[in-house]
Amino acid sequence: MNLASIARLDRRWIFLAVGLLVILPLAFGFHIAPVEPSPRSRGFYDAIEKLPEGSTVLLSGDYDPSTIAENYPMHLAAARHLMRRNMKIIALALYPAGPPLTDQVLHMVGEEFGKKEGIDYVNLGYKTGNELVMSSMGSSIPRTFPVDRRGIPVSKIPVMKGIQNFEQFSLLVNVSAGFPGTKEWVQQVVSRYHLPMVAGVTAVSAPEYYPYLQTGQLKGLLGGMAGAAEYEALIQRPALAMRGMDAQSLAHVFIALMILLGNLAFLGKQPARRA
Amino acid sequence: MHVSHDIGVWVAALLTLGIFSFLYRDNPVYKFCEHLFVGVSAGYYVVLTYFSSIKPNLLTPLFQHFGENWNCLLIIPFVLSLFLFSRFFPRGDWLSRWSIATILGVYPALRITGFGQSDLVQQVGGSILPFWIQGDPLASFNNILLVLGLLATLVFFFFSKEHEGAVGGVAKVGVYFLMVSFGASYGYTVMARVSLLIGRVMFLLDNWLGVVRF
Amino acid sequence: MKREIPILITLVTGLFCLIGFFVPHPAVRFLYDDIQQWVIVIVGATYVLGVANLLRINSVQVSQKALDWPYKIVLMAGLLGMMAIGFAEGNHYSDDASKFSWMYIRVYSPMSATMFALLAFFIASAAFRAFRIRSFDALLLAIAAFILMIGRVPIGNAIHPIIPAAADWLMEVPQNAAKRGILIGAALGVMATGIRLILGMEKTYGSGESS
Amino acid sequence: MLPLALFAGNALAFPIEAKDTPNDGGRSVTLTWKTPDQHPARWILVRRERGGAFAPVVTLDGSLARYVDEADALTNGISYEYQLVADPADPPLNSEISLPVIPSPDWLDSTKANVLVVTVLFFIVLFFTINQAHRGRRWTFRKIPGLVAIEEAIGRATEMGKGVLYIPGVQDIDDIQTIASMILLAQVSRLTAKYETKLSVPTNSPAVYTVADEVVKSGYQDVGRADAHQADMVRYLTSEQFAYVAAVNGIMLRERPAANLLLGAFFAESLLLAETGHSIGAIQIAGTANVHQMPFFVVACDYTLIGEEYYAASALLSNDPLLLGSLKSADTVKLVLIIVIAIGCALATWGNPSLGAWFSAQ
Repeated sequence: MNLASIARLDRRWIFLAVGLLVILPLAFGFHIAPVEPSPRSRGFYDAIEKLPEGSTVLLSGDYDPSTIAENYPMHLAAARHLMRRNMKIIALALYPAGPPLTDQVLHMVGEEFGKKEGIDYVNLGYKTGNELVMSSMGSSIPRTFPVDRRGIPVSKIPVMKGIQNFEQFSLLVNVSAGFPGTKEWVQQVVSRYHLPMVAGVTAVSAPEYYPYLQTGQLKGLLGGMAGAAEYEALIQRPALAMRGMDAQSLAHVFIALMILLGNLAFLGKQPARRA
Repeated sequence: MHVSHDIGVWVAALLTLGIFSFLYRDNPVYKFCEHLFVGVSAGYYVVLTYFSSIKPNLLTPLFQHFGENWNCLLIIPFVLSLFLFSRFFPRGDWLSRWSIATILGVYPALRITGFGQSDLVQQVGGSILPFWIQGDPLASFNNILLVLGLLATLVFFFFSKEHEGAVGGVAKVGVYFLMVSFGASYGYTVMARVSLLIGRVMFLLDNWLGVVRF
Repeated sequence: MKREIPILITLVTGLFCLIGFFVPHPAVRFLYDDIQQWVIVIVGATYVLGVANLLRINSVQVSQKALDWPYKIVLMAGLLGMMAIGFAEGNHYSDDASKFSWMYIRVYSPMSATMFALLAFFIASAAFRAFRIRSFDALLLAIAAFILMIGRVPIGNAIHPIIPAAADWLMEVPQNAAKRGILIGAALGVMATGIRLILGMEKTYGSGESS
Repeated sequence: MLPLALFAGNALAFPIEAKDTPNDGGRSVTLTWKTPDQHPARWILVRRERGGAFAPVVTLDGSLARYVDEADALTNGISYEYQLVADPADPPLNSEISLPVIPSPDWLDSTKANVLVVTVLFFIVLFFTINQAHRGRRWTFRKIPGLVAIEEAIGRATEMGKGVLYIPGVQDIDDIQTIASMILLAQVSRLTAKYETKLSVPTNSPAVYTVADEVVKSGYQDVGRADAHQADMVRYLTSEQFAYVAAVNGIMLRERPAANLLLGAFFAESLLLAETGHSIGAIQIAGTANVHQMPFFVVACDYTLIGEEYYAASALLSNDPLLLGSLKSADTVKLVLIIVIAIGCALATWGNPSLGAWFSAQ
């Protein structure tokens, strides 16, 4: 088999190889290397660690099931970190399919730490309007979210007592899959209302936010499942993301090899094309 | 191995496999799943939008809070929302432009100030850096590279001057910086897609087949 | 009249929201806050409109027996079924044990998550079949991609700690510089388009028929 | 309620500063104090109108050093005084009574001054250049290689006797990128009409279909070739993302166009389309402003219009004064920014960071 014939390979063989490279390490769980936290994950961790216990934090889970593998682990880890430090959590989601995931995270972690819905945390749910919701919260949160996800008026929810606008929050923790998300929170809230912010984002969008890190508009950034794994390592609570890292490593190496092989095959094919 | 006995898990697993069948080729099972997905998600959005925005932010305050807190101005969005549906009537569709016009006023305004502050003014501020930091040559070098890279990229996106001579050279450097940034985006995109696959495989192995517990 | 009123509405709401950013005084903020509240609701109504439109288009396709029409019935059944379940459950639609939640977890969620998982396969195949290093530009792109792919996962650190360090440097300095250039350029574009829209200078294609 | 005796002063009192919250809409007072080393578990914040009686406002954590009192109870223009009372009251560690403060609203948020200046300057330049363009002024702009390549690609398709496939992205017609794509499509259709090359435009939205069909028809009319226009050049396929991709890939494999033009807003489908196009050996020219998708186009296409280049290309082809003026104004501002950054860096290197600080202020 020469290089030129590799170039004509049915791509379904490649699909099969990718499938196996992901399934096998997950099924048999071997261990390639430990997870080393990056400075950006540390920034995320420190921003929460630095807050006085009992502060109120805004947790926005702006993602839906399509990026659950990347965003859910960081959402879960952030909720664990916040509840472990007894923070009050005001949660919302600006992706329509996001609120059930926020429910799942808060209920599960709330049970672990004995926190009660309404007293220690609340899920305000979803609101139409994308970045307009953020801007409108700057004017009045009770007007923008008159009721929580269960339909209870916020005036009757203990944890919402005294919450008027962004002034009452110590930190914004954003878990984001794209639009509306990290970019919009930075644009509409961070600089405008001077609220410190950290973000856990999908890997696709992570490079876009580096300019915000350097200016300090973001205090920390988790990029994709690898970022979530680093954060899990920092809070010393290994979960889904860390268990995915072996498969992730192998698939990356495979794709890098594919690029090399593809170009070699292309070189092999060149003369034939000219002839 | 403990295969799930939950019918819900089976439904979810079969739909997952149905979508994956697209890898073999476009086929009726995939088409069925894709259309079901579009339908269910549209239905979901309607229910969610009603209960989380239309009811609490419009209908409840407008119709149930008559009396002291009643905000009569809410009639305006109520009417404008109804106007939207005028486009289903051939002669009334000009009314829906009123509603669209409100949206077309608010969002550009939010974006002008949002982009202006965060992506323009703040970014310029973050790029004004000293080229020499006492005792830290690496940080100094990084500052110089960051600023030069930014300026070269801006020169590449400068359209009033032909890319010749010195300007052309600087623009070429700008292209190199752009290529490195695209390479970084490529790497991160690979990472993202692989993660999503890992998530699905975890579901199939754990919740459905029970081969391993994650 | 039919043309002028929408332009006037856009101008007034746009200017109020623009000025409201700089002026905190209640004289401006009073209406600024209200306009934002109104538009949140109107945007919600546009979602409902979009779905009504989806239903209309698909029912037309079914009645005309257009290509793939049986699948359009599946689509409409999913849409109407989900709505029926949600509205029948009323305020309890969001309970963990509701039927609406079941549909979300067992039907919507797995398909949504799998759609983009498909791309892991396609990206591997595209890497092999369509990633051509035929210029210096493409070579730079490839090198950066390699360093990132290996340096961002634990295996990079296992090979040598310099790989993740190189990946960090690449992200923080050269890639940051280029992304900021793109960011600044895009901001100017958005601002120019924004003010043209508010002042009614922008001619938009098919603002009527785009539904 | 607390007994009033509690609010009396004591010897160990520490100062508390009360100020009208700056840059706000009024009815708000910002309180700051230096937390004593041995602070009580909680503070009770009390407030009185000048000359009135103190009443508790809120209970605060003892470690705090700042609180913003924002309440409906406050009235602009009225003078208030504050005090922190320790809870529990032993040891007695209350603050002094603050100096009187009058909350009031502001007409300009001074923290936004830099944004205001930059935005206003940009808009002045913008309206000046648009005005000039309307008066018929035309500037010279640089060549855009991707644009030149489009004509070459269509030429080559003609030589080979094959067609041109034009994919206008996957966003609806209200997206700016799709609008720009329609401008480019007008030019492409004029060229295919002139060269008598087969053009195929699959769309994924009925609205884009309507506009694209109109654009192609008038393109053929513009060069006097209305006779060569065919009704099925523009087609609406489906709105479902991957179904659209599968259908377009099918068209590529069947029709084997010599040139693939992917111009518009693309998302995850970019790599699928570019891969198939590459595999059939078509010349591929892509243009998009979606940053995430550019890498896939750069590696698989012969030319890529990157971000602003894409918009600039459509502005140049449109000959619309509005677009040309905007392009020129963005260029002018970029030039100013380049100079500002250069001067700012020089100043910062000499130990004067004030210019950077002004831009960074928030």
